[in-house]
Amino acid sequence: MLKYIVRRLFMLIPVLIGVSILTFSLIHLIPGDPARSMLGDKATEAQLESLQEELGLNDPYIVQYGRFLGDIVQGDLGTSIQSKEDIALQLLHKLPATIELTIFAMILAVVVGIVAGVIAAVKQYSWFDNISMTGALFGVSMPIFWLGLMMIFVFSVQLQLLPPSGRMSSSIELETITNFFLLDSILTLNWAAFKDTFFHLLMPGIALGTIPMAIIARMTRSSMLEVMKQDYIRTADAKGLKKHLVIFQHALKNAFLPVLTVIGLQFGLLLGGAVLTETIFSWPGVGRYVYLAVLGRDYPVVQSTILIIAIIFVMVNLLTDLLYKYFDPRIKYE
Amino acid sequence: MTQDTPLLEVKNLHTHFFTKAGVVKAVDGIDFKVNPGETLGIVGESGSGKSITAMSILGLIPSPPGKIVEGEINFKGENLLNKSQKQMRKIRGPEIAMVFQDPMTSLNPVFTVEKQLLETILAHENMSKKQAKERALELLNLVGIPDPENRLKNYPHEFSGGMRQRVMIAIALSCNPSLLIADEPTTALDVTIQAQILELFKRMQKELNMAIVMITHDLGVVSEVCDRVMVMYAGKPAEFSETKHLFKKGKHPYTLGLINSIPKITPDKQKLEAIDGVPPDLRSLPNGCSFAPRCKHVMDSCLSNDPDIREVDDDHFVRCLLYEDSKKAVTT
Amino acid sequence: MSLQPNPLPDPKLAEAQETNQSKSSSLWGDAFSRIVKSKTSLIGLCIILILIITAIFAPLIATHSPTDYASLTDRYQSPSSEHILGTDELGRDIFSRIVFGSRISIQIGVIAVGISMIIGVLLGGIAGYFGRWIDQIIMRLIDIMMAFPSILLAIALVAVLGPNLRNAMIAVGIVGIPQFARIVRSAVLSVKETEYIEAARAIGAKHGRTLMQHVLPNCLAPIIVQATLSIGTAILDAAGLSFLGLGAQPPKPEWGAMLSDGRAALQNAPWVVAFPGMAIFLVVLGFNLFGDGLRDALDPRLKQ
Amino acid sequence: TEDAGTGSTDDNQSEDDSSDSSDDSSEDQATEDTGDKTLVFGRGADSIQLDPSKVTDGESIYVTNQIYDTLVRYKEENTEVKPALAEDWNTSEDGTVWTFKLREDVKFHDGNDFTAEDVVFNFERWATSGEFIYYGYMFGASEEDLGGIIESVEATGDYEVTFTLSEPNAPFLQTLAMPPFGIASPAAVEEHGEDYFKNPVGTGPFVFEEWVPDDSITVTKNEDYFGEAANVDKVIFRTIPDNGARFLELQAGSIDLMTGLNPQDIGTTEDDSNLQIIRRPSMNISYMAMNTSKEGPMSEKLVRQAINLAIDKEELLTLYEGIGKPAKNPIPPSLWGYNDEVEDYGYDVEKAKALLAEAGYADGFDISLYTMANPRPYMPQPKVTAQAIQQMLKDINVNVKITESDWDTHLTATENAEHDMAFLGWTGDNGDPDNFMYVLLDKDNAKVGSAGNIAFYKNDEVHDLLKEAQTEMDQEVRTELYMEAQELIHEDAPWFPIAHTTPPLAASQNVTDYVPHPTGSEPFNLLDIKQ
Amino acid sequence: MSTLLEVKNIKKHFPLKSENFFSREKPVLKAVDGVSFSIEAGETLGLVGESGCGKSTAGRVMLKLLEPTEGEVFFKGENITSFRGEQLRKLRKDMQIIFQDPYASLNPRKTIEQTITEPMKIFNIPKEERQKKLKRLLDVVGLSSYHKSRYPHEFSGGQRQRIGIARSLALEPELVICDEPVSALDVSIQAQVINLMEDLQDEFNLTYLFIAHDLSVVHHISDRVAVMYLGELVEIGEVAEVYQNPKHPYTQALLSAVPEVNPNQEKQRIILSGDLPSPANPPQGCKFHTRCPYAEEICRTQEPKLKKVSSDGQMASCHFVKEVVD
Ligand SMILES: Nc1ncnc2c1ncn2[C@@H]1O[C@H](COP(=O)(O)OP(=O)(O)OP(=O)(O)O)[C@@H](O)[C@H]1O
Ligand SMILES: Nc1ncnc2c1ncn2[C@@H]1O[C@H](COP(=O)(O)OP(=O)(O)OP(=O)(O)O)[C@@H](O)[C@H]1O
Ligand SMILES: [Mg+2]
Ligand SMILES: [Mg+2]
Ligand code: NI
Repeated sequence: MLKYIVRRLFMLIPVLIGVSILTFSLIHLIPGDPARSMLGDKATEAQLESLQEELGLNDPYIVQYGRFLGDIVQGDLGTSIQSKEDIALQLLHKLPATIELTIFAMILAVVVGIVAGVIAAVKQYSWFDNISMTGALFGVSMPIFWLGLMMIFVFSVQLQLLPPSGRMSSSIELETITNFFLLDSILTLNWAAFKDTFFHLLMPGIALGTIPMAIIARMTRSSMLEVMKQDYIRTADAKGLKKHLVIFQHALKNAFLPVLTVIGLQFGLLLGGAVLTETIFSWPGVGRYVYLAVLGRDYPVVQSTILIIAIIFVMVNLLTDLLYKYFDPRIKYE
Repeated sequence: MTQDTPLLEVKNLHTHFFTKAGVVKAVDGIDFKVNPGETLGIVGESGSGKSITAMSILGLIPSPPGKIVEGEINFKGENLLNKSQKQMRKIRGPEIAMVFQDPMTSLNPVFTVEKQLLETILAHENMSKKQAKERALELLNLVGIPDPENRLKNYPHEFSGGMRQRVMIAIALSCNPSLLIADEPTTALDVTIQAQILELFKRMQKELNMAIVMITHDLGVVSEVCDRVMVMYAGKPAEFSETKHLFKKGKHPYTLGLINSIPKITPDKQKLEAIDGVPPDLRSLPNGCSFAPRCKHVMDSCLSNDPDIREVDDDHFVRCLLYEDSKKAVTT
Repeated sequence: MSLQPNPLPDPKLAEAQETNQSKSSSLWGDAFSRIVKSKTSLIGLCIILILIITAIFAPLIATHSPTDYASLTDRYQSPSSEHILGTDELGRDIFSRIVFGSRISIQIGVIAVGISMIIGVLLGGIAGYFGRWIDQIIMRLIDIMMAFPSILLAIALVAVLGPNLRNAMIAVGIVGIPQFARIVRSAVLSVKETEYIEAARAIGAKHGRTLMQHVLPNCLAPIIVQATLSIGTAILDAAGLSFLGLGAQPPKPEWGAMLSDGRAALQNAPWVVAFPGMAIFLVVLGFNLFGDGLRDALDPRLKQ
Repeated sequence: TEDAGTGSTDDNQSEDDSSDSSDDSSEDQATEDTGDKTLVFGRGADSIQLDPSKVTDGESIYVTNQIYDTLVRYKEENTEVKPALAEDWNTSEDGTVWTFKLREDVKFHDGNDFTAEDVVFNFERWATSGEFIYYGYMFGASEEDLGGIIESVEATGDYEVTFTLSEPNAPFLQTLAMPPFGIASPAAVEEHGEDYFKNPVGTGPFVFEEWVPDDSITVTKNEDYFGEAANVDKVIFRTIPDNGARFLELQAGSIDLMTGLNPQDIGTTEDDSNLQIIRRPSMNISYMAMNTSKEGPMSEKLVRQAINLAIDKEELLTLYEGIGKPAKNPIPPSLWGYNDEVEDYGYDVEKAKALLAEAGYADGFDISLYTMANPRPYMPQPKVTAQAIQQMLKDINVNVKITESDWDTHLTATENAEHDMAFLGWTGDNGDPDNFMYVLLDKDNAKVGSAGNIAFYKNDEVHDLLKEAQTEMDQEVRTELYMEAQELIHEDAPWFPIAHTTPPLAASQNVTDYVPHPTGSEPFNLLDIKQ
Repeated sequence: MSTLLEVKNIKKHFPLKSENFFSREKPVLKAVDGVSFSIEAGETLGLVGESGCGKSTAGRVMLKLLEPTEGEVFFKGENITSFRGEQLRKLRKDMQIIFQDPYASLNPRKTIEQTITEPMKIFNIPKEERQKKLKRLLDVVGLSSYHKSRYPHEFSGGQRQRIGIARSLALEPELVICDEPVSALDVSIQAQVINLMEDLQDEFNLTYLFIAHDLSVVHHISDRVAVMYLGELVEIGEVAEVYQNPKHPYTQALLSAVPEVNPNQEKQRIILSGDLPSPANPPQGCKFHTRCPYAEEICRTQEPKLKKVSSDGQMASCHFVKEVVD
């Protein structure tokens, strides 16, 4: 297994290089001179030159790319043009917020999605099946930014139940250790903070989790139905096993495999969807960071952030891949 | 019939599938009995309802769309159709066990053989895990799997087809069922492996004295292992008789057609006698005898009258108008 | 020819049996009849038709100008008989804007999916059919593209190309390529392995003929399903981009942009946000329903 | 000195007020386990830098106003000055030499004593590089002459500073009270170098604690403040870009005070018994600048006039929901020197068309309009306003393409003259017309890259008038000069002036003693909050 | 009789996905590993063996649908091993194939007419003649002309197999390789197709290579039979000879394993132990030794050669069969 992991990591290298080339090239896709585009039409030559110098745009591409890669490998993601801040440092601050949100959304999506999917499959054509699958279909068609706004309207404006933005109320004191607030509040046994953070997470989490939830529910259902048709389920039934054993052991374990792949892919959707969700809920995470950078034409930030997100996504996919292998004994890894 | 209390008695069984495209009468009026210790063969072409008959007995008809619309399945004197799913789960395994056609897909790929064996034993027998494991080893030995100690830890994909079928049989035997239903247990296997498995079946039957229902489309298999045979056509029995008798004195045109359309390894080659046409669509069976459109001896009455099954000889039943006059009709 | 025609099967009998089967003989005809029978995909089809009709007859359906306000004093009017869905932050009629917005949605769907489909099918087809190193190269490229969350990649592309509707469509189109390429590739791979392709080779058909006559037509079903579903996704993604101000620019009545502009008044005039969002939702739902239906209808496993 | 005296009475008075309220709160506090009083201030955009001398945006100033002190400060409700770091001051007869006597009990937040040398350090820092925009605006610095009118700043004693000006400067004292000229700790500036802007150290009533970009900035009470120590222990500036969301947070009680209220939410606020509307006195203007430096239609006076004629200002002002009055001059009417004689162009499409035709643009043209995405105090709905103008200009065949950017980018873009037309506004910093006219419309400030004059309007006649008004100490003469300049500017029409607003703030009822200052921001030491 | 097709020592090795990323040696699956035989014009050669032993692969190599890894293929005495492109296409006219799976071997998007006439189109046969031929072919395989505008999914398995046969006959080939043409069919239908194929052979003077795993079918239709095991030929000879008097222990076991439709006759069974080894990792020496009841030391180390074992051309590869020299 270890050998396999090492090999898989090894195989990631070309992908990561490709990813870095693509992000690197982004800046060169800008029609005309990127420095000019960042500074605007009337920038003085001196300003232009200094920015070009700063970005190293005068060197040959290969040299530029080499430097780009070298910097990244050393953990140097450059500095933001707008805020002059070190991007790596800023990301360190913002990533936990996004990851916390994403994981929360994912847990929500996985738990609800799988449970709904399994029940719907087991009771195919029942009212639960119909309702949950209609819901899932609605879910995959949902513009999450709209859903987010409508939730704010209902739960914050009308019912005044949930906070409309941010990660935590300003009145709450929380000693941050990991910057994952939920985790921190547990670590410091700060229940007020836990409750507050949780309520803040709820709406953005649901908004972000809706589409994956719907997709996972649909996938689980169809995968379950497929598996339930299989001969080995018939065998399990013919052996006289208890129904719950048949469903939750024999069927679910097999049905889970394709769902697992989907879960991995959904992480990408979440990381992307975070841009919209974080914008709507003023969530101080990476998504909003990229968004503001895009608006501010802060290309180094856009570049680095997207690269980091892509790397995270690649790693998540690797992880699901490994899990897949772990769950499926048919695949050998030596 | 010679014995008084049959182990299994299926009476006028009708299993239909209510699909969007129409009602599929997969099993449409079947009667048969299985006596303790006897092997009954069910043969017929693909789609004739063999598997559905077996599944009906075990109460495994997928519902919807399937439904047993009529009939009785008496097992040890009790009608299985009156049992709840929960009760049925107690019968499957210790009373009636089943071996399926395709050993490649019939074992759960994500569990070890050990788990799949043990869970059956533990589900029905009052045993400790250790005892169950001993029993599992015993069973694997019985079905002829070498080095069972180590093989238990393997996953199904690490076994060959023949080995898997042996494991399937071990699972089926694990709770000493009094009836074993084997649905084309050798069809997916190569001839040499098939021979191994058939040999195993014969041995099991001798050693354990259980009744077997052997479903197959291979008349060769039937002639080798079965005491009695039921030939099915389009969801209905066509002929039912003692095996040797059937091959010698088969009466139904379909049975005869089947026997004659199989090439035989005999020095003198003859042209095969094929049965014309194709099996009917079960959603819209012709009026009258469902075999009539393909029958060489078709008469006008065949197109309108659906014959009853009749006993034409001792313990020999035929469902054909040609034999309308022989002996008495079996009441249904 | 001296041989008597083989006596089997009796043509009349065969005829009788075949009349039981549905009359339409082509697969597409079959699929169509199956779709029409499915209630949900019919709903999807209706939504799509309504969308198309709305787009075509927008000037006739709309009650007001989609881009011009009559008077700024009409701002944020709640739905009434004059403005059936109310008015927005400039006093424009929301209904009319949504009606005209349907044109933009169709445009997005067609152009963006067109881009993904043409490039994706080409890449996937080539990779699948020729295999070997071509496949390797193309699939690694696709892998690299797939390493980026698609919306994020689209945002980045728009960021460098410049925020406007055209670029948003291009970006959404580009990020949709991998999906198509992968689907087409796997379809080609599985079709390539079938015996009828081998048969085509056995009768001496050349590459071009095999690819065009045998391989691609049999890959059409997944492509069409994917295209239908992609239109929904494309509309959703483009609306997202516009919502972020990276897509359609004012005064274009793009639904996502409308929604974004209405945010300020969420508390006082929720209809400005609610209706465009509903429009997006319904249209995407339509394509998803129809796509689902198509997939089921074209699923070879469901045949027979 | 008299000013200082009145200043202190003011102080006393407000001290009474605040002690009342703090009595109230101390009772409540007894039951609270944390005695900390925190004010959460919600706003639409984050600060750009916390080095006030480097920025021009109100969001940065809001925060630096808490951290820094200037030599003199404005009084609470108007732009008269009162002592701050300087206790006393006098000026030479010709107005070119100013001597300030400094307080001796002041400490920087980093613990260092505040002395005259520190003042010199700050002014020298500003005067030796082109990076300090406000310094340039206010003291007429240019690339050639980085120091501008300030010839020298000397420490003439441990606690005495003397400024020597190259020419008299009428608004000089007012100017020194502007937040950008907050005195920073030299030690901190040197220590942090490039990064100083995110580690600000001043002498003000609050100490900088933390900045989470795009989210929040926290400052805490300076216990050793030489002036009146703050009533609240902590102020958190939270960035909530969306006006609606921010308002919801206020309603939910998670923020106490907010700027950028959507005009349509004013009614809701008034109806809510937990909330109050606080109106900031008007000293601002919003305008649409036309980039006269760009070749093409905008360089033509006739075209600019036509645009002024083609926009129905009255209609446009409905977008201000009653908080705005139409503007016709570059300075607000509340300021002295306002020329009411100037007659606005009015709304006349036909005439506009005629002018366009005369300029050779009968068929119209395409043009860009840059707008910020976030609402500003002087412009509550920039994007909508832009669209309204877009439609109005369609009537004269002018096809407007709107480019919307966030605040920061918008500023950079307009400073860099990327736009044809652009929205912007100004809130007076010091109550002097010079602070509007010179900063916004003088050719000295039409430098690409750091322009305050984003119309890039260069009229030598206007320049001369403004320059003269700067050096003239007599207010009546200055009034005359400004009046004349307004006439000229009106004629040249580099702007389409839009409105002067009384920007509303919304606050929880618990917030007391909050007196918004006309300049747009104020220190929060007097303000209190009931728990 | 003349030799129509001859293969000499053909091998087909499929590269396997390397388990080890870094390893140099590429593992291969030896699907066919040195097979030589010839087919005489007008005869039917049956090719039997268990699943995976390389029957289909051998057939495809002969047709040059697969490139042999090694060995040579002669058609009418001409070495066609190196034929490519146009040359190969010309050859297709004379050699055709019928597939096992009647469902997968017809393009579901083409009507029967299109399927059957396509080969003729490719060889530029004029339209009228195509139509004429189509009618005749439909006739010959027992389909009616109204079937021609239908799609494959509207036919039963047996009918589809007829369509496949019609397609393969469209170019009037001399050799037809039948890859298990009846295995997927029901017994009753199977007989129909076998009869049809026999008739067609007479009618068109065809030569068949008939691949099957059903020994009785092969017995019925073939003149000679070849038995394969793990990619190698273990026995070949006249049908009557081989079935009556099998020489190779594998052939013997295979024949004894066939369940016979004759309940009276008790057979002496040879039950082979164990399973078929994987062709990716075949045993050393005689490939059959792992299952052979007579295996001895020599079998484990030395690979037996195919040798003549009876005077009328029967050949087998076993150390313990006596070679007959004539
Ligand atoms: N779930 C189902 N829905 C509809 N029809 C079904 C279903 N299951 C089986 N059938 C139909 O019932 C008929 C009998 O099927 P069954 O599986 O019993 O045939 P069989 O005799 O076992 O054939 P085979 O030899 O192919 O296994 C077939 O025509 C089949 O199409
Ligand atoms: N394209 C291929 N790539 C890799 N391996 C292959 C390929 N085609 C066949 N094989 C392998 O070669 C071996 C021989 O296959 P082949 O199809 O010739 O067997 P067969 O005798 O026809 O079996 P069956 O009776 O199942 O049709 C098998 O192990 C098979 O898995
Ligand atoms: Mg069956
Ligand atoms: Mg084969
Ligand atoms: Ni002839």
